[in-house]
Amino acid sequence: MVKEIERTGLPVVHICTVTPISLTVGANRIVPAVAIPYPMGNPSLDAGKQFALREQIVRKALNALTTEVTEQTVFD
Amino acid sequence: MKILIISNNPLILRTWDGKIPVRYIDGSAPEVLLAVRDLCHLGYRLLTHPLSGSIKPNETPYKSVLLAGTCCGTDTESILLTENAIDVVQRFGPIRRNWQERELKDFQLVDASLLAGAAESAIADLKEI
Amino acid sequence: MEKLRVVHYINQFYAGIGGEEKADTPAELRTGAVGPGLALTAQFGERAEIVATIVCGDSRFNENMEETTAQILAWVAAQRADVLIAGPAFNAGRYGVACGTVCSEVTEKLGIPAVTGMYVENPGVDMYRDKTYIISTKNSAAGMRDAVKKMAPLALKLALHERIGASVEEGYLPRGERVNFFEKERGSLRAVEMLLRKLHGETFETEYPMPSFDRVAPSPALKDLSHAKIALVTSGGIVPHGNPDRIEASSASRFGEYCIAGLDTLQSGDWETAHGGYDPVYANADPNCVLPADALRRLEKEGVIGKLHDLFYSTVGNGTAVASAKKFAQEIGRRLLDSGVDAVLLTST
Amino acid sequence: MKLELGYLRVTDLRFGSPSAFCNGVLTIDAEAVRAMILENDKVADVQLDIAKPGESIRITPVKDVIQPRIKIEGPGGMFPGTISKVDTVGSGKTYVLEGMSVVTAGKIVGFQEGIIDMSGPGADYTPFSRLLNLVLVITPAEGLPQHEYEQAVRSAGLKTAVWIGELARNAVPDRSMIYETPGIREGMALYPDLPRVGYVMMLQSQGLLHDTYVYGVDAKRILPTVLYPTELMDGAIISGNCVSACDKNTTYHHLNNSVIEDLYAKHGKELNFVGVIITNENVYLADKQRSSDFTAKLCEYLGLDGAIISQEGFGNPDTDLIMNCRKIEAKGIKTVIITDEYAGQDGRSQSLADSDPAADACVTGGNANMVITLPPMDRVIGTLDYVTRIAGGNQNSLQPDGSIVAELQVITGATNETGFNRLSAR
Repeated sequence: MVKEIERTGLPVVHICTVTPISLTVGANRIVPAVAIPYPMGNPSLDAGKQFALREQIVRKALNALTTEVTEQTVFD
Repeated sequence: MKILIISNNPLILRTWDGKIPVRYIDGSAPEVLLAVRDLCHLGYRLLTHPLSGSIKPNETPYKSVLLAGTCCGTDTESILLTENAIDVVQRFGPIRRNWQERELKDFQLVDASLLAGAAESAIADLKEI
Repeated sequence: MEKLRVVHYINQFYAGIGGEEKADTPAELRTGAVGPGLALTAQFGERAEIVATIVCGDSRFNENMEETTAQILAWVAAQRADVLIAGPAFNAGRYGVACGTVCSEVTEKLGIPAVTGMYVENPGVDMYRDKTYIISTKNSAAGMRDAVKKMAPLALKLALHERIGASVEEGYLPRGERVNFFEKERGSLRAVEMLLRKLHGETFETEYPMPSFDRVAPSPALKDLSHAKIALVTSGGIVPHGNPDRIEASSASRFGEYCIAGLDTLQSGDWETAHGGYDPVYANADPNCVLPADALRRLEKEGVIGKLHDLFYSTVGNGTAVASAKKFAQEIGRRLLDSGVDAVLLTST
Repeated sequence: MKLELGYLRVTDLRFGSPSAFCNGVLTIDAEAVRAMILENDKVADVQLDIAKPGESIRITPVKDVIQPRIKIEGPGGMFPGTISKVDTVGSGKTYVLEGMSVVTAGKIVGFQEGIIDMSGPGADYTPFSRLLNLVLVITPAEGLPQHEYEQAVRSAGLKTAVWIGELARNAVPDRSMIYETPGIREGMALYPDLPRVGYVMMLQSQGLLHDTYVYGVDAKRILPTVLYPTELMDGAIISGNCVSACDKNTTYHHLNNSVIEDLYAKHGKELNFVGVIITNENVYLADKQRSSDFTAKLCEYLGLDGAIISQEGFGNPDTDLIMNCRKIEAKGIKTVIITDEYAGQDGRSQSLADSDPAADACVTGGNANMVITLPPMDRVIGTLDYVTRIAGGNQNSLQPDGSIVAELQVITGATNETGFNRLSAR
């Protein structure tokens, strides 16, 4: 899916838990997420901290979108 | 390491119940694979290949897979293998004939035997640890 | 036996009308063979004849594709053609596209088989190789003789609905369709000879090219985030409560488009996950965990991004490239592009 | 290790008494063979039949095909560890009865497959249509479990092949071939300028009805190891495989392995054929990893420049194939793989269950899903009862006129993955 959307020429960042899958399906900008049932949260944290964590991941993703890449890149 | 069999094969249930936990799926082989995929996401890893046997996925109605619980997160190799197996099974399409009881029994037997070899290896591995 | 009826499509250049300056020549129907059709006729002998030739300028065709194609289809039907031949177009891009279009349309709409010829790098090849037969040619008209020698026999076989052999036997470019045939040597000898060539660094041709790990070049980065419109897409199955579009719980065959205009966060209860695979408790308790609408809204208010797109797209994916997923992902891409989105955040569980 | 194969062409096969091999004519006392097979109390009955090339005969369901051979000189006997004692074979002299085979048939499981047509379009796809076939249709004792039935059929076929071979002990071969593979040190010195090439042979070993035996050992239990190529010619490897008719390696394929023959043909001229590495195709993932690691390690250890990898079966063996290929290539050793395809009836699906860019040199035995119509035959050896149930067949496979519409995968040996046939696909 990532690939088909990127084919339109829009930059796409893939936020996912299993980065090897993302590499397999051909995403070019990849940001690792937290864990499977809750990629951008962590139920062991309180709501405020969860939000901060999420915002951090989203900021990382936005940063990836503004970064030129020539090959598949994982933004750790 | 805890091991687990996912299967829709009644013979597996009869053979292994009480020895290795069996999660019995009352459904098709693709449904077994989906259950396997989900468990892999929840921290299990494959011990056997999800495309066991050379009987084609649009022939045999049975599927049994041996899994182990992992201690450390998800095993991406297992997820990829299972996803790929689901893809292959979808490509072959559904079973297009009505098997008779005797043939179903034979399919059960072959499926169970494919798993048995692996289960013995897994139990041996467990003992050595 | 009556001769088979062939209709031939060529461009203005091969009809002798002129080069680029005449590329806007409108489509016309001529009786009998013209230009390369004479070489084809020689190949056919007594078995077939070119009853009509359709000539059209390359620019004309590509700029008025629908109406020109409709006109051509009408002519081909009226001629009661047994087979259509187009080109060969060699490495001419627009001519290749025209030949590919005419061939695939004639086959699809009229049920008449068709064959064309192109150089492997002609852009028409990738567009039409799975929809028609494209004989592999050299990259210039110097390859006319060879091309015609392969196109004519294949056209006859197609016209007679005979079994078509594998690509290497007939000379067409592989159509993404595996065809069995008997090689001259047994497989083991072919393997040994292939290995020797590989060991000596010589070129060799694999009999089964591994499915290409199709890659899309990375799109250019966003220049100005603070004015960019960012859209959210997820394969984590976030849907309005009750899953109104009935997105399937695994490997979904459809997607949903939902509005989040004015929402600061995705409230639990209003939104949930359709994903059947994993434990849905967390995603249902806080849908933002899967679709980070709350964080993006905050960043929109802070001016970090220009705008969060009002619509988001959701499906249940399994990561791997499945044909149906490909289709609807193209549709999502098109809608995003049409609504002026600048960049996409795609989340997967 | 050096083995001389003496070829005796069988020009005709007939029943009669006494049994004899004389001037190319093989006469078989059917009662004597019957009595030998019936010594096994697991066999209730056996029917013997002869099928010749060009006859309107369909044999089904076929289990194995075996070529009669007899060991004349050198240690051990045919099929070591199974029929003969477990001595290492592959040296001395062995006679081959060319142009014939023993075909075993019997319905071991309900969905059993395997068709050999002796004429018509189906005959083009199986190499066994070109042989004089002695067919054994074996009925098991009541209530015999499938794995014991398989064993009984396997043993009956091998015993019969050896028994026939014995008839030729004093015959004079029409022609001889000498196959020789030296030890590593000598081989290295002999052809220093030729590329060192090995053969990685994957053996079906997943479990019941998917078995192969190496010197009598279930291949599931082996670690990859090295054999002299001539060991296979004396029956070191036999088939216990009942599934996937089109791409199972019968015992006949093991005895006459075509990769080995073609590598020997260029040995000392264009390449240096070092030896055979056998490995398995297990279901257990740890075994897959271990076996592919060992295989790649052995290739490296033998100092190979290149390797040909052959496969057996479809599905998870594709994973073994790709793992072997990838790991051997990663050692800097060039590979060519031999496989077959399941690209769907329309040929438009992906052919293999696994793939990797490292597998850039592939030979294919064709698309096993191709649909073929097999016209009715005058005579059926075995039974057509199961034709609707064989792999690649379906409810409508058996037409009212007796013809069969099914996928190529029903035909024994049709898309063989040791490169035995000319069939290919593009």
